[in-house]
Amino acid sequence: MTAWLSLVVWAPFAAALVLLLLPARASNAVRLVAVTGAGTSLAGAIAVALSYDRALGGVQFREYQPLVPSLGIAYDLGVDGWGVCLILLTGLIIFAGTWATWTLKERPKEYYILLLALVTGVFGVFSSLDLFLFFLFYELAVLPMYLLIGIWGSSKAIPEQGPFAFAYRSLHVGRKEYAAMKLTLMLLLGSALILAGILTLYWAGDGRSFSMEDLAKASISTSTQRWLFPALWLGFGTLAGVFPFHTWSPDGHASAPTATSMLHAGVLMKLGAYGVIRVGMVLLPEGAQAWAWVVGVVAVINVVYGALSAMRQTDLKYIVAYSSVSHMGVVMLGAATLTVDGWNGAVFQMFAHGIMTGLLFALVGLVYEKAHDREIFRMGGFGKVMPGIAVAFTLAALSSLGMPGSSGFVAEFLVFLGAFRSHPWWAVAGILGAWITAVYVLRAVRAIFWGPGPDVDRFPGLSDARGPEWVALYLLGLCIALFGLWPGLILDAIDSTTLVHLGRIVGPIVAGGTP
Amino acid sequence: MTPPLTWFLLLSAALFSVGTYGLLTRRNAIAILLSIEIMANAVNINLVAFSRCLGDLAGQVFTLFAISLTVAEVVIGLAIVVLLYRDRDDVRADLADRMRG
Amino acid sequence: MNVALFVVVAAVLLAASISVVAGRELVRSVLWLAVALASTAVLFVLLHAEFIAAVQILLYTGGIITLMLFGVMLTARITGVRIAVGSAGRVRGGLVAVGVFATLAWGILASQGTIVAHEPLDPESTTRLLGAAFLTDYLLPMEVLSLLLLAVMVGAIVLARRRDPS
Amino acid sequence: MTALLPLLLPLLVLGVILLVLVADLLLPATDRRAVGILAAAGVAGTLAASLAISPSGEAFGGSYVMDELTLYLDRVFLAAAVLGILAAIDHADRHFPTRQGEYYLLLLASLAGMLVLAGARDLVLLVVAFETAGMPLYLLAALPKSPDGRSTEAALKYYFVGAASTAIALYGLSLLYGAAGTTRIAALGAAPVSPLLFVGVMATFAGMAFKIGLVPFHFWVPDTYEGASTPFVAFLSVAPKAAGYAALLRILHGGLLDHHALWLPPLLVLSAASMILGNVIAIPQGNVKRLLAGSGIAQVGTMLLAFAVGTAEGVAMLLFYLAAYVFTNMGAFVVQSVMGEHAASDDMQAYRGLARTAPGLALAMLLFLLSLAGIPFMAGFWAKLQVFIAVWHAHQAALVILAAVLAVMALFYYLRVARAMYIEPPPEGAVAPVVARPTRVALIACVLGTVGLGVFPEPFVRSALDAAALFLGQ
Amino acid sequence: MIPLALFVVLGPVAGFLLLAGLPVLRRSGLAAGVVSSAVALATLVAAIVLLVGVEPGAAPVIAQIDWLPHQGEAFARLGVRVDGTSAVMGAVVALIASAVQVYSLGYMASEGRPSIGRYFAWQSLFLFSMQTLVFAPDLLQAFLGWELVGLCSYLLIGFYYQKPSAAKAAVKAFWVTKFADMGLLTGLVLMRWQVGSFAWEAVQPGWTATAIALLVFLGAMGKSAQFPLHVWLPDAMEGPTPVSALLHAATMVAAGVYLVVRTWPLFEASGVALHVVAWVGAITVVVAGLTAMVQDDIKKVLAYSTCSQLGYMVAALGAGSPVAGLFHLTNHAFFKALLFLAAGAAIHAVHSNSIWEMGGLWRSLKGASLLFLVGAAALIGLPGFSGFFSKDFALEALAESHLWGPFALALGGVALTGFYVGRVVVVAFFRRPAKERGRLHTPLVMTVPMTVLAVLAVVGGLLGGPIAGWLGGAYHFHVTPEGLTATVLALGGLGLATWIYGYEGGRRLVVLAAPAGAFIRSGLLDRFYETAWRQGLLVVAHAAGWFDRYVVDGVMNLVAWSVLEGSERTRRIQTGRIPDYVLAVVVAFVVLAAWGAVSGMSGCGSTP
Repeated sequence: MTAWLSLVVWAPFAAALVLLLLPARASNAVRLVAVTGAGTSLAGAIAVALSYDRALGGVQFREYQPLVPSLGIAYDLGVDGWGVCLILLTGLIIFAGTWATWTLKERPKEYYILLLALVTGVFGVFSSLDLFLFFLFYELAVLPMYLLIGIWGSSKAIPEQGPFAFAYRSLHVGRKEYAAMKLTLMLLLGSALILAGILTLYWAGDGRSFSMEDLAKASISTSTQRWLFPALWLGFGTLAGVFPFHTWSPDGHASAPTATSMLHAGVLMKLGAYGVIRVGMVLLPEGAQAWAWVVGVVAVINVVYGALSAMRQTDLKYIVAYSSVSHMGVVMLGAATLTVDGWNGAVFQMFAHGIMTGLLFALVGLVYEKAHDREIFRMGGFGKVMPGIAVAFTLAALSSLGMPGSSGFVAEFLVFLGAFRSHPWWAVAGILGAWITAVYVLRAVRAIFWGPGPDVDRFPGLSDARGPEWVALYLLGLCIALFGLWPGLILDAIDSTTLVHLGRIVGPIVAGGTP
Repeated sequence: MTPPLTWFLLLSAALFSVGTYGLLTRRNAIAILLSIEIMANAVNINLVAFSRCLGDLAGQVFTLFAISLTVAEVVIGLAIVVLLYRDRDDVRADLADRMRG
Repeated sequence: MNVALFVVVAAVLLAASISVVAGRELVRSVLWLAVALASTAVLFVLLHAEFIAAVQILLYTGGIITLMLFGVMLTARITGVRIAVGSAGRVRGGLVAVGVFATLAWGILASQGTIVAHEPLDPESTTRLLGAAFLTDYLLPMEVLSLLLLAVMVGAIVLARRRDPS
Repeated sequence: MTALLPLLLPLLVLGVILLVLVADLLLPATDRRAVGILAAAGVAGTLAASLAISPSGEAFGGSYVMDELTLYLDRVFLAAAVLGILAAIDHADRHFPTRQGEYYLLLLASLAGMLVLAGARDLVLLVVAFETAGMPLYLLAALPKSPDGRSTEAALKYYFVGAASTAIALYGLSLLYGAAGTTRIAALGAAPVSPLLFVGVMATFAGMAFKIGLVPFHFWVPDTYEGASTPFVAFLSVAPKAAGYAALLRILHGGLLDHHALWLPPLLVLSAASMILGNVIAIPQGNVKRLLAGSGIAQVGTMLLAFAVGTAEGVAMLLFYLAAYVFTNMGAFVVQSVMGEHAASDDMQAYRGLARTAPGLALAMLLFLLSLAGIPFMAGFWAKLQVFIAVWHAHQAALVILAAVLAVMALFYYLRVARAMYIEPPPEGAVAPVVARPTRVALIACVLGTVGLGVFPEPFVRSALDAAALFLGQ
Repeated sequence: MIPLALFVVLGPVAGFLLLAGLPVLRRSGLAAGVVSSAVALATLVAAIVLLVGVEPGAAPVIAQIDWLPHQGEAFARLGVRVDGTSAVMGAVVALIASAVQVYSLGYMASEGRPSIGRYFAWQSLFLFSMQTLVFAPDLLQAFLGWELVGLCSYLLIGFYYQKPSAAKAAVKAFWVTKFADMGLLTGLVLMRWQVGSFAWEAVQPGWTATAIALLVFLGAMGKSAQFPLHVWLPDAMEGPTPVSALLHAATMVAAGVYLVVRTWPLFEASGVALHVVAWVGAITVVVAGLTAMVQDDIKKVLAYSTCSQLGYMVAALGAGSPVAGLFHLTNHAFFKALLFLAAGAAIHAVHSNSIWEMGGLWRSLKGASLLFLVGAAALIGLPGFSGFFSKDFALEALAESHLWGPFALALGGVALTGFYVGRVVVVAFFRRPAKERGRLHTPLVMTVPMTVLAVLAVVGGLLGGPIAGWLGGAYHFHVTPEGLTATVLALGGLGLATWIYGYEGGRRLVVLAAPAGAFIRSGLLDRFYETAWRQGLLVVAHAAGWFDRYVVDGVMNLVAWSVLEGSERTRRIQTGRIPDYVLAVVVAFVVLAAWGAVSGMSGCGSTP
């Protein structure tokens, strides 16, 4: 069996290496190599998704090779239902992302190199079974962000108010360097916590190996689990945008260039959530159960608080960024319910939200590129001039508010089902959050695309999407509709894996049992 | 009967602290070198006293090496002080504070 | 008898050291240092370390003092007026010095009994044994020391000379 | 003759010293560059020899031993020396051509001292070797005689703090000798525990901690690094620290490991203080050399953590950390020496837009910075990780978390340099800095070392573990 | 049976995909309209054949495919269910939709080519969503159809997206209905856990039945514009008139009623729910009736009239008779669609919505006026017209269920209906026009569907029996006291209106009633929602956003700032002066020595 996973993981990295050799001037060749890199991993991801045996379930496409035997670290790749779904998501987003940056003029070579390195990290995380390899790829996924935002980002003046205004002046809040630095430091603080967590896990499993399967079998004392789970939850949660540590996400995404924020909001935040569930909950069952209600409550805060904050923003990128925080709350809510529906919903929401945010950020990038403005109330009537973008934006907006027929609905519906089972008022709060999302999302659509025609003198070069830009729109738009109508394509793979993992926490679940 | 070991140790400790006092308060670089000499001297007394008490020769060997090390140190000190004098026409130690923070 | 001698020499030594440290005039301080070193030599004799005393006199009093005098002359303006030697932060220095002495004294007094006294070597043979030791057990430190002295000499000369030969 | 086999490496260095002296005499005053190359070649040969030979036991009645630990440390010293000399060739030839012969002499003398120190099992030999390693560095700091007087001021500060510490160290050693009755370090353990013994231990530690640059003996570090010539600082920032740790290993681990519980707490306090204050010093710095000085103090704090736990694993990880630190820190200083030369100032602004004017140099510096910060795929990551594991294993979890958080905080100032290089645009008409051939060789070696240890740390970890296990007799 | 149903449901979506997928077709103007209308008509035929094929009382035929897995096998399925109710409703929807689409060929002719394509694409999508809702085998698929219908209403209301008022109306409609849908979704989720499945018949007596029923009804209130969630319907008139006819008269707003009919076992199991439904229906009848009296825009009058008539259907349901509800629903669909289309023709001709400007249409627009009058008669419930039978049946049900409060309100409503319909008819058709107009002409493609609807508006009454049969109930016309009083009241209202607006004497009375009119027109409820939105949600959002940026973020920045300031300040301890450095060394030495001495003391004498 060919090493599919290694192909998927290392294809972008190989492309990045090839790019290193290319002269910076050959911009078309650079773009071509980048796209082929992303394309191969997408093709690999699709192949993996299709040939993944749903009935058999469990981990497939296994590749094992010892790396640092003295510490028990091995190059151990393998994909279960969740991994398949998330790898497919990453493949889609990176492919769309490389096309979306077609018109980047400033230093495209370095940009693509960093982007491809970042995505290699993400692929690696989703497909690695060795906890240490997981952490190495995790770091690789987080680091390029600093340069990506720092060099190609865009700044936005944040007025200094509030109790700590004096700190804002000295830190130049709102500038892209501030956002890049804040993002990197917070994520790495999270990763420091994760490293501590992983090491404790390593010893709790009598320090022989880092592989998740052995650690899952090792019996870790309840008291250790009780304090270790919050550490892992907050460590990974920082990246997943868990409530008090989410503040890097709006600044980071708003300052990042298009493809970076597509990749970051679309995929990297799922890394955090995947980490919490796969490493936090699955390996620490008692810990998960003890802290489930805290995770749930914070998730609910995330949903409602994120939605409300998004409503206040008038900058398009900040609206989408805050909506990501809110939707990641839905993911964490699903995870906190510890029910089959909840987990299915959580993983599917990662997938659905990834595509939806990817599309939204691609569109935001396009609008910004053409209108050079992000304040939604200054724009208006763009629908007449750019119908294609308007339709795509509305589709993504509908998916984010959970319109049936879009993948967003299926995910949120499953999460609400699971949430209702464990804590009814969580589900109600989540549904309220969905409604608030509907309010600010459609308000944005109305402000930008509807209303009297665009005033040409303020926005001269308005036009619909051109050539390569359509790829991202069509690809992701179709996915939203496709997985909205037939979620089964991915959902049954997720379901089979949920049974296995959840079984560790709430006792064995017989297939087809009571809800 | 020679005085007990403790007296010598106390004397050496006293000398050592006098040397420290000189080290901390003296502004002239060469005066500081003198203080360091006194501290080294205290060490030597210590060593010889121990050698005598323990009846072991190593102490005296140590003393000889200590003396020569201190000599080497003073040589370096003077060389640098000469350089300082040539730059600043004065050898006050606390003059040299242009690099800080 | 030895005790009385020790007390006298110790007193002289302490007085000389204090005046070196607290003296107002640099050259006088150097001279007081010479007195202190000399009295240490006497102490060594008291401790039956005659060879060390000889080295002390020869090396310290002879070498170091002359070096210091040269240093003083090189770095003081030719006018020959008394070179004032100020001192700053006396209180701070004094406090710390007392602290040092207190700690060390406390350390010494607290561990009175631990060091067991052996019968001392007979003084005549120490010098011969010393010579033997330098060439057998402690040959390596001797060689390393010689390398150090060579390097220091070369370095000091290069630093102190006014013009580089070129 | 075979009795001297254990001393092969110091003798080889002695040979190189003689070669340098002779070459310095014979070569015309104007063209002394060859001396540097000769010195570099000599030390490189010694390094090759050190890689080839295996431990060859004791000499001089056990006062010197060439065991795994000594060999490992010797390799570290020799590597640092080669890189130091290579980096200095161009700099010395430009700034103090007439004195460059003496520069290499002093450096090699210090190297010889370190090689002997690594294997010293006798207090007298240890202190002499320690001083031989230390004293030439004062002179080296002053050698450039920089017109603005900064090198003299740097040397002066370094000297006075050094002299005070040496006096304290000697006093400590005298007490140790008194308490233990012999100068053999191995017998130190047998000495009855008394306040005097531990005052001696602490005094010795204080005396030697100055050379490592631990807080509160660190005050000279930023000023000396700023004033002295950068290639020398590259050597100064690594080799003496390793020498300091070698001495302390011999005394505390070699001699007093049985009283580990007694000397552990002060060391933990110092390591925490160093980590915290090191970062605090580095954060506001605009001058890259002072920034790296601060970062050095923090790194040394982390090393002390591994040293203090007193387990074989801790010592091994300290050794590995030193190896990684040689390539990473020296690399960073070599790049800084090139930039300092190019922009005639050590300010961070010199790095603006370097990624575009000199991508290779910028990438190298980025690698070194990331390795210092402990980012995966770099030597620094494994070093920090292994130390964390060892310390965690020795039940010092709180300190590990503190170290981890400070490592993230450290990323702040490392990334500030990266930002200057990659994000800020180059000033108009900025031209790529010219990198002399020997400096380029040194840089490439550092990059290979940093990335090599980062991607494939296994062999180095293995040899460090063996060295430590055998040394502690476990 | 099943293939027919599948065609009825999936036909329109094929049309939609054709139009959406092929830009060339979409931009071809009326050709797109023809394609979409053809598909609609085809589904109408299929629906009628289906309706005929269903024997009353037969077991429902269900075909489903798996949709969402749970623990290995599917708990959620999609498919079609054909039984009496769904066939009837399917036929009605298909009929109205085809009529409107054909009518639109004429009405939308003047629009730009791409927007016509867009219009018909969304019309097909709407038909598909409605049919999914109608033929849904369980509440889950009904919810999917329900939401898609809401989406189509948002798109169609906002057809003239250039107009800011239309944009606002579309979004308002969506938000209000989505707000109500929250209730439906919660009900759905509650049903999953309490009852185990979403099937229509699944009922678990006790509090769960009441809870689910009320939640479903909350959803229905939003879509069927019941008080207090009816505020979006008048604004929805911003959309083109055919859209108002289709969605906001016949099909979409009726979805709520249909849903209640579908989940009848739930409502039957809980008495409380029925009472609530009855009262809400009755109140809506009166409130909407009163507001309709003072509207000047003909479409707004018809909108409020729809609200009021929906109130009747809901009240009938509350009275415990789904047959009455459904019967009135079908009749109402015919005559209200007719009224809207006729009004559309009038507006099309007069180019203004205000009834005062229409004046004297009777003479200039003979055909449309006649059709409008037929619709008006059916609306008022004049004997012989369909409205009479179904409204009478509803009143009868209310009387039998002894819900005297709602019954009284319903009767009052009849009078109000008579009055406002009379007002519109008199003012718009029989008063002297402000300015003379020649004979106006409505194109054939618009009059044909209207005539079909007119016929049904008259004949509709006869459908009572068959509908009851399909629903398993019984109905045969008989004169009832309620029916008589209702007719009297209706005629009274009509007479009053003609007197007031037809003759001089009445005008003085109008001046007297002006303040009441102004008060009602001011729309107390609208202002309440406005403030709720402005003061409530926006302020909370503002606070949350501010809190996030300046407190949560502020703390983060404060920590960063304090670290920077701290390190800047501690930099000063590096004085650069040698005595300080040496002092540090010596002090450290003293501390360490003391520490050593202490630890030495503690370990004293313990030779290892």
